[in-house]
Amino acid sequence: MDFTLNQDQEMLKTSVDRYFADCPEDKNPAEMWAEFAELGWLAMPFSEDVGGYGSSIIESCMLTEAMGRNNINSPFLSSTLLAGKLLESAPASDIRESLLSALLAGEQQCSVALFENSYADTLENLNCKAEKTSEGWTLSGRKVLVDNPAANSIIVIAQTGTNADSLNAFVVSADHTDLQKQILALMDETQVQNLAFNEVKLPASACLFPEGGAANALQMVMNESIIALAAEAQGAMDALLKTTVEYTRGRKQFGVAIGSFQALQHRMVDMFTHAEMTRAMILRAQCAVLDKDANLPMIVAALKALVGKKSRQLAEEAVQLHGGMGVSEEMPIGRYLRRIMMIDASFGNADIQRRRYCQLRYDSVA
Amino acid sequence: MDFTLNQDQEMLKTSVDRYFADCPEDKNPAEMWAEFAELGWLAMPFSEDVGGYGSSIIESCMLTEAMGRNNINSPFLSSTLLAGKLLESAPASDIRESLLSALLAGEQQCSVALFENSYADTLENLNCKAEKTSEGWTLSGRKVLVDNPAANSIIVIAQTGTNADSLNAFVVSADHTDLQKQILALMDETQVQNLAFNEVKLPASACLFPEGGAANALQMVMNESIIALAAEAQGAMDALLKTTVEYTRGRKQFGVAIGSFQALQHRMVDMFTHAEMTRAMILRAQCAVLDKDANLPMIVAALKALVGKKSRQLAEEAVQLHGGMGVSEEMPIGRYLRRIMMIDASFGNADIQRRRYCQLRYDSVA
Amino acid sequence: MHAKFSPEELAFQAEVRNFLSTHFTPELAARIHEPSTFKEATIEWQKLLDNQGWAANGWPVEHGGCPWTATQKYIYSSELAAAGAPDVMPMGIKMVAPVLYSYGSDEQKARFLPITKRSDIWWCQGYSEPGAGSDLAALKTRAVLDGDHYVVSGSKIWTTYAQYADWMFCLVKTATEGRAQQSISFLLIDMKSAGISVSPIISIDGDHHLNEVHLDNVRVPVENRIGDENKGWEYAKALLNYERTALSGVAYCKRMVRDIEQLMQGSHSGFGLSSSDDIKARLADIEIDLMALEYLELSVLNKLDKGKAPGMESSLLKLVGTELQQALQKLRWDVTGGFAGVTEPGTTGIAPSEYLTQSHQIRREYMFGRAATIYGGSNEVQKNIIAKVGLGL
Amino acid sequence: MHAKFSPEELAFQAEVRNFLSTHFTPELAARIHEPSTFKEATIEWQKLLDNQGWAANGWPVEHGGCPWTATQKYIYSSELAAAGAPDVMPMGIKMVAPVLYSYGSDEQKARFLPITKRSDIWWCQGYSEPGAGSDLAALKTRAVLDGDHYVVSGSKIWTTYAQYADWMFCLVKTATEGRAQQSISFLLIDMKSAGISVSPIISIDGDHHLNEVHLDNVRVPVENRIGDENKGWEYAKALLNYERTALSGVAYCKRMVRDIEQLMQGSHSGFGLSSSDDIKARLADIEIDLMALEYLELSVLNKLDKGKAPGMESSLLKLVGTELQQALQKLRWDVTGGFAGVTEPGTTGIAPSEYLTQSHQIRREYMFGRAATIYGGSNEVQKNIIAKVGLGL
Repeated sequence: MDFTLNQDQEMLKTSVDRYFADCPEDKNPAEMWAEFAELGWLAMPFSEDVGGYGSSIIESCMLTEAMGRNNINSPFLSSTLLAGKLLESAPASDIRESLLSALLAGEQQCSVALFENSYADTLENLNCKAEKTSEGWTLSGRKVLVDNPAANSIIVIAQTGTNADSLNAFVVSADHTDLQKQILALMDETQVQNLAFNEVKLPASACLFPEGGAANALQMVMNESIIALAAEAQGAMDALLKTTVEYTRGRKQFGVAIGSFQALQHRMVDMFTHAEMTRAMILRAQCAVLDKDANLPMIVAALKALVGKKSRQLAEEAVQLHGGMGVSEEMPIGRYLRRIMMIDASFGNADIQRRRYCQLRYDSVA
Repeated sequence: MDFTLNQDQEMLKTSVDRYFADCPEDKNPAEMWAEFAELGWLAMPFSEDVGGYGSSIIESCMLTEAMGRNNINSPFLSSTLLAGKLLESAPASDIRESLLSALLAGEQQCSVALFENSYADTLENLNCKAEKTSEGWTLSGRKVLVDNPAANSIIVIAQTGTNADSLNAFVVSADHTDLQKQILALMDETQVQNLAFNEVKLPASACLFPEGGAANALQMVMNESIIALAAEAQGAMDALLKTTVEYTRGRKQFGVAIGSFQALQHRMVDMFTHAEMTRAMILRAQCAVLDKDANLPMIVAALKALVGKKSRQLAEEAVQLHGGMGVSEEMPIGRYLRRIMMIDASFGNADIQRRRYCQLRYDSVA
Repeated sequence: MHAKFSPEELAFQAEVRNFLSTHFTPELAARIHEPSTFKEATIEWQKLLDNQGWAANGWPVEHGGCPWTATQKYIYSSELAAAGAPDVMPMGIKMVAPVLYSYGSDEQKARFLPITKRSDIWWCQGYSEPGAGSDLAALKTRAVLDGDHYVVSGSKIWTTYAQYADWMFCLVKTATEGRAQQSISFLLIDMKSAGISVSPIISIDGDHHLNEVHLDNVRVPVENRIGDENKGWEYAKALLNYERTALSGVAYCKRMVRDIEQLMQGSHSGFGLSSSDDIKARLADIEIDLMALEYLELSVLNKLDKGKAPGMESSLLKLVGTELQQALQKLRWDVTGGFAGVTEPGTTGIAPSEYLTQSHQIRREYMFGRAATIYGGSNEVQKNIIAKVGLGL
Repeated sequence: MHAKFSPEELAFQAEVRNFLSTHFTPELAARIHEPSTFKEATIEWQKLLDNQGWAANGWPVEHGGCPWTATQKYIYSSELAAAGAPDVMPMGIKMVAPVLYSYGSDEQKARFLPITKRSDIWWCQGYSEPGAGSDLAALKTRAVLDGDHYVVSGSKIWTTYAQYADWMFCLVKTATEGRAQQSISFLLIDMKSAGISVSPIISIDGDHHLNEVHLDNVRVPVENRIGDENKGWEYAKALLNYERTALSGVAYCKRMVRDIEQLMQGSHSGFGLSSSDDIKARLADIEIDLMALEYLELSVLNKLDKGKAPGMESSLLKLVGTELQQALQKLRWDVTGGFAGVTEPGTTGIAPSEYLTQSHQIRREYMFGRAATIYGGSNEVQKNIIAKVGLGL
């Protein structure tokens, strides 16, 4: 058991934290993406085989945590950690190599189209269909809440049959002419899109897992992405706690700083406890990845449930303790709250995750 | 809408409150029972037809609430409100009239044997069997947690067939030679007994509902008994809140009364809120009885769930705010907590009641 | 003791329902919800209520109020909320009017009460200031007498709908010494006066409800002062209690419960009511609390009918009511599976439409609903009041 | 970064497991649980641990402690709890011993450490007094110097197992002026001294764990004072922090989770795990918190291994750990459907036996478990510490 960072990780952490602390909220996204590429961050999580640096979930979480702390939106999670790592886990193919090299160089972005009804969907209830034809594949169905409409390519998850391992992944160019799109703005100032596939024709090469195994690969990259997402929420929680403590120390009411009221102090201690508990659970999930723990899916469900619940409680308390300032846009409290709510919703919220945890944990027992 | 007591009720309340406030905790049970009879309380809830005074759920709750407030155990609920009222709701018969007259006069006590596995049982899963024979009935099965081993007669709830209305009620004398008994002491200083019936023979007259209808009658008296039990919990909650406020006002730490700490004040406000919410819900359930509201079963499930949850939270907070005194028997805090826990458990605890509420409330919807 | 409505009460309920079904049309409801038509549609709706004699129902009968029992008031507000119809904007009819008819001069009553009742003027409330939220004693806006005018300078904050307001009722400091509570006066200020500027505060739902109002040497005629100089705090306090009793929101909560049931039956939420005991349990916990709160409110109303004044019960109703509102706003947001996070749904209709049509309302009520435990005296202040008055601590 | 155990750590785990399976017999466990044999069986168990070299594992190696890493300590206490084996009674080995080896004289060390390690004497702790719970500065027990003795008078309360104790370590006032914290000394008192009487305090589980110890002009040799006069507060404070790190109780919580799973699978509870999402959700909420708490504790241990001192982290572990313990004690009580309320099961066996056999333990741990958030510095005091030290408030 050893929870310390190695020297490279310590150094990376320092530069990541500095970069995002200095990054203005309204920074041009293309410029930021180019800087990520320049700093090597877009290649970092990939194996050296494909031109990456072979870093782990620890380094990925450093980035997302710093983004969360500084309230910065970026397609790093959806394009690099989810789509990129899914591509990497596919067997060698021309489309895989060319897309990966464009992603690692920061020349393109990619996104995974997963959900069909809402974020509450699970891999078991996906209905989007891919039919094999003589020329390739025909894709039919609907995808909703697909991250990052600026992505150049979309990896669509679809059923090719009826058995458990018939799920597969298909690369579709974002400018495919038969693709119907509906772009939605979300309250955390990101955009997503809904996509309709009405017998969209794809070449045979669009299929990423010709020999099967997409479901397992997807589950693994989803697990790691959820951990990175939790780290983003952690960053937001830490920022909210810090600003709340500072605000209550400065804000006076009835002649004294409201931070000196014991009832408010104890509530801030509860906020602190929430943040320390989620931090410990992220550590647990990271170790489960690094140690190849077979219980990873259960731990990730527990993590997402815990982070969803605690981060929202913490954010709501931050609003309350800021009083009128908390419900106005004069301070960034509301931005953090909205982002935390969208993080909770993504990949299934705390209720859904707890149910998943219960299935994995108790259904074999009872 | 009118929530005021009439003059008779106001007068009764005054005398009931005075009686129990003056009643020593270790008062001889037989003596107390004789005084109840003398004061007319054992006849009060019954119709004038059977020699009672025709009072309502309001008057019954005045008694149980005062008992709860003063931590006094009595078979009033199990013998008068549950067994007695079940007898009253049966059609005329010799056994009904003779038992009722003995109960109203305070000469005997009676108890209903309902549960078979634990308090979590529902009327739908009872298995105790009563078979009709040429001489009468043969009773087989087990009953657990039957109130008041001092009762002279036991009304056993048993299945006579397989359809929904095949439940019936049978009077068994407590000294029936074939009855096996196991007397259990409970932590609230009451006793209950488990009973085994191994082909116990009963005369035909033992059956209280020869034409059926026992299940409905039982459900109705259980509903009213649960409301009276909730009122007992209310009394205990009020007493616990009162003693906690007094204790924290007097108890000094770090040089000041701990009742002046804002964090503790806000927690006592939560206790107060719990007590006011349960009081309002008891009022709602009482009105539902008086107004013959068809939703009574759902309201009673909600009431029992609410009272179980809030009274236990309140009692646990009372222990905590009393510090070391709260976990010792130097003060009656622990007695109240134990009684509140047994009240929660009886007739199914807050979890079970909430599930019943959900069934009654949503199952037709979804 | 009984909770049933009398035949007269049932008849009144039918009358209210009938009025709502004929006058509160879906078209009017949509215009009230839409920010660009909100003001004119709200005034139109309040005039309809006034034509019926109900707009100022809480006023004394001699000024045009209704001789309703507490039960009737309960029926009225329950029916309004059940129909999704808003009550009147509180600032005029519910907040300044009681001060006017209780403490105003005959001239002031004659001048302001009728036009307030008819919704011919829109009021805003100038209490809070930057740096003085729930603590009104810390006010800094000064009013200095200059002949027959006060010259008022300072800032008011969190002023709801000041951007629409014709008049503001306002607490100002008129003395520099003595206890803070004995140095405040209650002024009515014409929003068109020179020196007033209004800057918007965007709230966390992204909408513009709130404002900061700057007063720079604004001249206010002395005749616009209500009651005596330096007694404004007393007048305002009487009114604060009123504000709180109106806040338990049981009927609004019931409407959210219905919304949630409908959303959970949708095919898209992943929270089917029939299949998931855990989500049913979450909803049931709130509903059960709500059942209790409803009777807590009814028993307070019952006491009012018997002539007893509401004490810290109004704090209790506000505390519990706002917490339940927020719990329901949260659950309703949750069961949309993320769709209530959509702020702009784009054009083509690929997404499940049943969520997108409600998304704006669900998100906005959750977000701005966070303010319910802050304004009207924060819930922490309510707890302090209950600890002091209710528990004697 | 990794959480896996090294081969050496796995070997150590196997060693502990093996020791427990051979030495902590069901017969010994039963005698420890039975009040009439509790004391002798506990001493027997501690002597077995001491023979193995583990009883005083936290002590410096030169006094007989183990050179364990934090991970080994974690493994050791996890395995003990998983086997249901009690750790040593804390008062001697864990509470007074660190004061002795840190601040005691060579004579005191030689006299007390070996017999404490061998469990030849039973200690009790005399800190709390009537009227001074978490606030040690308010102590009133006086020790007045008379030649080479202190004459001690006063009362100590909540003294765990004083009825069994041979010696008491005790905080007493040795000065009447100056700050309370600079007027307290740390004394060791022989419980057989004239003037000591012990009266039982029955706790809410109905058992006798606690006592009030009355001291009436008890003569205590000056050589039994630890360290300097009036510095006892300092010595005791260092020890309080230690007490708290031992309180998160993750392994105990895990054992309760297993109990609950078994109880819920019983046919009698009405809470079948398979059928009820709502009860699964209640258990899952606690278990998920427990998963986080386990790593919170591990990361504190990891820091200790790296030579960093624990700060307010020990308060945090105590706070969260005791709350989870209580939540599990409550759930475990609940799933027995009332049977855990049985104090005396009578003779014949009509009732479902699987509940009755565990009823005593389930009830007692719930009841006496309420004290976990009170002793060792109440959770309110822990929150004050975290607010001050952790948040700078």
